[in-house]
Amino acid sequence: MRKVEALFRPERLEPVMEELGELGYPGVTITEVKGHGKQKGVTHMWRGSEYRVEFLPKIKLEVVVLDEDLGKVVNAVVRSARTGSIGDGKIFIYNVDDAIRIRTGESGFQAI
Amino acid sequence: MRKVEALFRPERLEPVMEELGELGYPGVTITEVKGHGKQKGVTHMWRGSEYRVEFLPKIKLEVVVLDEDLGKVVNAVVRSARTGSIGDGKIFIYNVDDAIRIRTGESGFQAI
Amino acid sequence: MRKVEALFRPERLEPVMEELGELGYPGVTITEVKGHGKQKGVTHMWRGSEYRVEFLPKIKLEVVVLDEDLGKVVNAVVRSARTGSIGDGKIFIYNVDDAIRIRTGESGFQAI
Amino acid sequence: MKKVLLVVLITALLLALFATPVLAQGDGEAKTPDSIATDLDTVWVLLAAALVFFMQAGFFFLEGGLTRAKNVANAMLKGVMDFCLGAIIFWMVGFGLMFGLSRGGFVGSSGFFSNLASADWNGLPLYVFLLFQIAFAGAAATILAGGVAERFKFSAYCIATVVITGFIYPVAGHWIWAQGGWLNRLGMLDFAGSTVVHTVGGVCAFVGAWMVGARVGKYNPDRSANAIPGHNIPMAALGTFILWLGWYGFNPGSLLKASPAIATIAMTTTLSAAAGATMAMLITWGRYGKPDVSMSLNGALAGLVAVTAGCAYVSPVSALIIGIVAGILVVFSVEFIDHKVRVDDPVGAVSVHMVNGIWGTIAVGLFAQASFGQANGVAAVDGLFFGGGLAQLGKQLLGSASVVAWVAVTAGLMFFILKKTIGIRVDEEGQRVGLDLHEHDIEAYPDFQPAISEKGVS
Amino acid sequence: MKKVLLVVLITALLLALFATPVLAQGDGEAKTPDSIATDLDTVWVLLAAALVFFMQAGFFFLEGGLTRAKNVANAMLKGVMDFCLGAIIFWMVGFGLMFGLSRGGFVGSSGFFSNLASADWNGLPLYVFLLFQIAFAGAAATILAGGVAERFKFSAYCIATVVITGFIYPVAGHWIWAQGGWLNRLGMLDFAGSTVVHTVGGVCAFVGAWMVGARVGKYNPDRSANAIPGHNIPMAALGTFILWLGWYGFNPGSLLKASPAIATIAMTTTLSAAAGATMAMLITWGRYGKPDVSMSLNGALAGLVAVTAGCAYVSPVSALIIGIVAGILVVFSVEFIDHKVRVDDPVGAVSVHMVNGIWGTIAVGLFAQASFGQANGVAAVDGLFFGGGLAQLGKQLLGSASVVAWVAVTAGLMFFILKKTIGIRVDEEGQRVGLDLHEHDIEAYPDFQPAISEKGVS
Amino acid sequence: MKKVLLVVLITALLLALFATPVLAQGDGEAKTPDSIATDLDTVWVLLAAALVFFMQAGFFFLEGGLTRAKNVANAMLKGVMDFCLGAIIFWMVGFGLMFGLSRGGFVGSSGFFSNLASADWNGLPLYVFLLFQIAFAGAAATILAGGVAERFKFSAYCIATVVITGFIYPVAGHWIWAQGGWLNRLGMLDFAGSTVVHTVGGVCAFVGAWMVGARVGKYNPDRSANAIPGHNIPMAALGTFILWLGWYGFNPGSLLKASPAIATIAMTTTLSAAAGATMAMLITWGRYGKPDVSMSLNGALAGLVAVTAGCAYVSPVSALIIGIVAGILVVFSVEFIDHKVRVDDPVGAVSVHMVNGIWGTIAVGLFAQASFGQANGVAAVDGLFFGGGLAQLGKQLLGSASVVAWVAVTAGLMFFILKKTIGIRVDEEGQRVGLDLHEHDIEAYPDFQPAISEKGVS
Ligand SMILES: Nc1ncnc2c1ncn2[C@@H]1O[C@H](COP(=O)(O)OP(=O)(O)O)[C@@H](O)[C@H]1O
Ligand SMILES: Nc1ncnc2c1ncn2[C@@H]1O[C@H](COP(=O)(O)OP(=O)(O)O)[C@@H](O)[C@H]1O
Ligand SMILES: Nc1ncnc2c1ncn2[C@@H]1O[C@H](COP(=O)(O)OP(=O)(O)O)[C@@H](O)[C@H]1O
Repeated sequence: MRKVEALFRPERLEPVMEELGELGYPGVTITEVKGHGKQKGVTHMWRGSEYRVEFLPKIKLEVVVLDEDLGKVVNAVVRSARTGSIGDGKIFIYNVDDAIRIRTGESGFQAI
Repeated sequence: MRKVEALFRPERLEPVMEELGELGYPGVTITEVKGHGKQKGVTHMWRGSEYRVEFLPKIKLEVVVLDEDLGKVVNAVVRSARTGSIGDGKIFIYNVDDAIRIRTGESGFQAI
Repeated sequence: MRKVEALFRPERLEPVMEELGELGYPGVTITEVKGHGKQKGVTHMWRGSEYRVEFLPKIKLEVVVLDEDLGKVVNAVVRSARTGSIGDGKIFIYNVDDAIRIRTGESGFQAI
Repeated sequence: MKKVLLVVLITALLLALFATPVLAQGDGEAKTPDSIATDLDTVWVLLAAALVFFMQAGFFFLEGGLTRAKNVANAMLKGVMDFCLGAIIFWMVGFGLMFGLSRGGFVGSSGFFSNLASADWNGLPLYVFLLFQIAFAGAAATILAGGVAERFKFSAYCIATVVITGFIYPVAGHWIWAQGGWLNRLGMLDFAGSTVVHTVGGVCAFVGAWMVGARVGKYNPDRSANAIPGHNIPMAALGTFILWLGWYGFNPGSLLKASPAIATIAMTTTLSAAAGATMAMLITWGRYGKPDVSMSLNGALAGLVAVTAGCAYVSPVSALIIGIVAGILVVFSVEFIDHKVRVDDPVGAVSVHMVNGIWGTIAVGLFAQASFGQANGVAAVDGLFFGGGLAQLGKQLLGSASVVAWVAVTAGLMFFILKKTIGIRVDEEGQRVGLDLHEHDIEAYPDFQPAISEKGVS
Repeated sequence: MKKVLLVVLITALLLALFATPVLAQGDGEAKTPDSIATDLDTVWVLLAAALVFFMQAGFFFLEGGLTRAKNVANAMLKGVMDFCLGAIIFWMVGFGLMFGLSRGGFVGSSGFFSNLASADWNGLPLYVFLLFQIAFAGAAATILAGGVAERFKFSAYCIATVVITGFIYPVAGHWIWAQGGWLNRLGMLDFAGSTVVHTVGGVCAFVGAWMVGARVGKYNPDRSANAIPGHNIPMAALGTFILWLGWYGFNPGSLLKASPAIATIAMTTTLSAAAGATMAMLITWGRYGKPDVSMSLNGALAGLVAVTAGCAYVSPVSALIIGIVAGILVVFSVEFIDHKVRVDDPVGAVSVHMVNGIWGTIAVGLFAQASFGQANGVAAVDGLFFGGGLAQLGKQLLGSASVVAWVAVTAGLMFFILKKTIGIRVDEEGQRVGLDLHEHDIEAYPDFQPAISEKGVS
Repeated sequence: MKKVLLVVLITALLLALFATPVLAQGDGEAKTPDSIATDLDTVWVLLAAALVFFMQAGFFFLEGGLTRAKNVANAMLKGVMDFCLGAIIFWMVGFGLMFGLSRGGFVGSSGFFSNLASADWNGLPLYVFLLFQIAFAGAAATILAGGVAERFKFSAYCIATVVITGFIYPVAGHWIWAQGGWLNRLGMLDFAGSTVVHTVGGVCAFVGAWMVGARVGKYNPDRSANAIPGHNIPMAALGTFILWLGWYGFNPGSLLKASPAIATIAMTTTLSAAAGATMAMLITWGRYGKPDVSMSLNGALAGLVAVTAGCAYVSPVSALIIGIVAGILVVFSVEFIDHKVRVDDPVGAVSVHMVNGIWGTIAVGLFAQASFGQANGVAAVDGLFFGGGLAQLGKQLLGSASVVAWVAVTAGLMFFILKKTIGIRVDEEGQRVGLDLHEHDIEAYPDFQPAISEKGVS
């Protein structure tokens, strides 16, 4: 099992969820995070003084998948989250040792 | 060392913490996340129009444990987070390469 | 590739970011989390009744780095996040199987 | 659509051709001092009524601010609807029971469903008096809201509101404020309603809070109390100031006419409120180590409630003392009710309105001064501390006790019947998700991320 | 700096030595009943104007609360600036067009840029009347804000405000409220402005909302509507109560003098509002399963708007019925406009102000009673239900239809020109990030973490 | 418990039997024009005082909205307590110092602790005048709160409030507003307090902000300023409108009687405020690229402050110009103080109240017109632009400079002593966690998740 952890623009959440839904991977967890990367934050004005917001809001989407589905899921996310401009974000892949479904206690691939 | 990452209903946080406390594992980190899985979101009404909230609030609890304690901790969470209905959530287990305690610089199992 | 996941005091975010910036690792993701550890929460008063807040706010900072940079980054975080009192937090290191840059589709070390 | 419009237009044009326009008539009658005095009283009482009306918003903001985010929309709707239902019911029946022809000093019996083009109540236009009284009835009813906050069924709340404004409150009011009311005839004094409004509302809140039970999570198995902090302090502060503002209608407006006396009344009102807040702040500073914000707000309100009965009978210095006592009382009362009585009163409604309503009523028997009453054109009575002996104090105690008893019994019965029929308590699961979603299917703040609380998401 | 101060001080001292101080003159003239009556009317109308002024805050809080957090600072500034621009423009030209010497009953032609030390308008000091009218013009203009919320360009909004308060509103107002206005002479009755203020504002909102198009995400390709919940229910509730409070200036203040009639007017106003909220609550309870908070708020406002035309002509019972109908109308109208007409009106401005403005105007033709009008010193007319036949109803329909037509055409033209020139719509990206950042480079709530919404961060 | 009740009941019953009820006496005296005029003046000034009282809520909402969430409960309590403490102290000593028998034109010496059943101040009931003045003293004191927001110790703030309302403000007020005050006798004109209230409060804020030092994080080592955005724009907008509403009591109420003049005064007030907001919006639009919300709010207040001195002496057109200048001044002043003077004034209190208080005072010397003053029954003086030469301007400059000097010295001394004794600054750690937790052990918004800010959690 692998965890796909995707960081992308909040406004791409809807298309990403649609693509994942089509793949039959509706089991996802999302977190509101802030990111900083090549994209450098923005400058606002408050009463005549400038201030920088270095961190921009991103969505972190985590979905644990079976190894064989990894490619499909990654491609789906890349496709649907991309806008082409700096700040589109990253996907990181981790190994998952085990998974347990709390409701039933099932573990391993059955839990996903 | 392993990381136990549990996703469960917010209202189960209290019992989960109690169980973990009894195991002597009070070092935990929690994050407010939103999830979507078999449990499908709810429909609300706003001024005569329906709208769906697809993502439901969940708690993500992370606790890094020594390998030998893994079973106990997982069992404790499963026991205390379960309600038996859809949406109870999942536990994922990851391998942790290393841990460092910032305060002291200690690393490895001493840092946990 | 490794993921450095650091949990530390919110007020240390600025120094941590400065140190990381100097190392040339501006690609980071931060999340507001709550933690509980040796540091035990605080007691407040509301209209004559005490109540405990068990979870204290922490920052989770995640940065995926190349293996060779791991030491530098960890040291930088330890240095800049430390205050010396209980509650300074932990750093956990995970292995990352792969990374993909959404904007370009590049993967592996090029994506970082 | 088009055709209809055409027909309408043509008809209208035809009509217009033959119509004799009825223009507004200038009121040709010459102004006399008396007619102007009536006009002035009307303006004054109308504006006072508007200020008292606005207190509703103060009440629901105070309640909302001192309770949790998940119940705030419910607090809003309760505050809106108790006024709306109360206004209609009080106009229909409450007013008649309260100010109608007295039956044995116990209840009024005329003046229901007023629908006259022009009527008069003791020289004041009837409708401005009625409106002022509607706003008072709304205030008495809405005090309940805070006491039973975060767990009372909305349907039962609506019914309770109707019963309070339509029956419980008007009867108590009749006793004290109607010409022939038995306490009125006895000489009990409650100028602007420490008893009539605040004790009535406060006892309702106490009985209601007790019968509905504490909020889930308020008391531990070992009977110790948990604090459940309010979610929005600025909201509570604004609510308090709206209430205070409204009191400038509530107290001086109760004179029901324009006169220099309203100045004195407003002065005593202000000093008592200021003293109440100051004392509450100082005492919490001493007891808890830091000056407590929500208690200081309660302190101001305690001072206002306490001076309400006596504002026209006491001197500024006495008002200050009444407020000081009120500020002390409210802090200890909140703690006492929370920890000893173990009735869960999220916003301190009982301590502010019942305890200080009673205190204020008693205070008249202690601090009244004939010179002040006389100068203000109201009853000239000396209290215990000004050589009047125990006479007035006795009447005040009797009046307060009678009203407490009346409300405790009738409200108790009402809540009991409601409990046995439609139920009054939102179940544990409903309280957990919050009354906003459970009772109204609404999220009050959908764009903000809730904080993780100890018990899960708050 | 020091030197300047020194020079100033010395000069001043010298001046002071030789100066003949001009002290405030006591107004030695004896008070007469007439002069006092004028003083009283001035106080009353001034305070009424202040209450109506404060309705601006009610409007922008209602709009802000019922829309999303990312647009709330924009809602605030719209509400502030439409009053500020409106006040200046209305003083400059609007007032003259509305109340100046009538040109053919269609438009006024004098009284621009009033700058007199002392002037008089029908026995009332000119400036208090002008101020009252400024506040009304502001209300008419700001109704637009809610209808076009969350997508209208701020620059275009400012211009629209100027055109409405400087031209569209005053002309319609002239027809009905000016001595020589053609609808006034015809005998059409609109006591406090169901047509003049609310229909005008509501039609502007309707045309504006239609021409600017729906918010991004409001309608799906299959033409079904998405709900876009408001971000702050307490804010909307407070806004509603501020509006209601303001109505106690709006309606009784429109008599423009102190008299017992203001009591009756305030009474009908209250009952209609209470009935409107109650009905909206009951109907949503029936239709949606739970009593709906924001609709109940709208219900109160619907009742207020509907009784505005008739408040001085109808009985309390009739007012209750008018409010009941208003409460029903508003719920179905919101649904109808949302789902059938498919004009995106985030706060229900069209349903509250246009639909109920029309209903209220018609209601005069149905419920007016000569006895009430006479007692209140205004027009003594009987409506259809009180034996007056269709005459008045026809006039009301004509008046309402004419104003709807006038505003639809002029506002339509205005929005069309704006659209073709500077543009009226914030583009998709601007709406996504929110008007606060896009139009004003500000975050309204930077210290709170936004919730993740379905569409990403809200 | 039961027994006590029984005894009480029996005693009361016995008492009741023998009691001679003292009923309220009807005021049998016939109404005369003079008595009605007094009644009317009382009503008017009382309602004006209530509006000015409510400005407190405007102040604390404005401050709270323009600062960070972690300090908002502190802002609330400061605003509540400065009124409460101020009311008590001003009643005790401030009023006597301000309006008592003048000692050499410098300070009053009678009228302390007023406790009379009925008293009179120049034909007005004493207590309504006193109440109006209490509300003014509260306003003067609370201006400080905004300037020193987010870092001032609460204990020191309470003491400062007492000193300002009990000494600094009344003395300055005596000079200008007391019969025998030296500036009053000289003919300096400050109708409603641009100097007395706003300059005094503004200078206190300036000196306080300077002496307490900037907030942690406000200035960088290179002396450049960081922006620290406010946390709640709707809160600030409502605060501004509450203030504006209050100004309809503040300015016209300062006439202290009902007369057509209050209409003119309200008119000039409105136009200046509208012009101030409009200009601030336009200038920020030009300078920063987008119309700035919080500056536009400040602009309205700047216009209000500036017209306060002259509202009864100037024409509407002049008021518009005064407001335009105020709107310009406030923007540049905020920038100047932030970037050049480097005094950290989180809400612009100095720019709004001190700078525009001075500007408004000077403006009287420029724009006063004898015709307006006369029509309003106040001083008939022509300013520089209306042929009056430099005489009045000199007096205005002298008056403004004297008060600035007085307050700078006394407030400076006060802050200095406080600093050396109990301390005035919350330390770095306290500021980091926020004054709510540090000073009051309270979280203002515990149910909302704070946003992560650059500097960690805000
Ligand atoms: N090395 C990294 N570790 C963790 N998160 C990262 C890393 N690099 C980028 N991110 C996340 O991805 C987001 C987008 O990255 P950025 O460099 O701005 O744009 P792009 O991915 O288009 O090059 C960042 O805001 C941050 O949240
Ligand atoms: N494959 C997955 N990857 C990541 N998170 C998941 C996955 N499946 C489920 N979750 C998380 O677990 C929560 C509960 O899952 P759900 O399928 O609704 O119920 P259950 O666990 O009872 O079958 C989801 O809301 C989501 O947060
Ligand atoms: N075993 C663990 N697993 C996950 N998070 C942990 C663990 N131990 C500590 N943490 C996180 O680190 C934070 C600080 O830890 P704590 O024990 O309080 O202090 P210290 O690190 O100084 O010993 C906690 O609040 C929690 O967020």
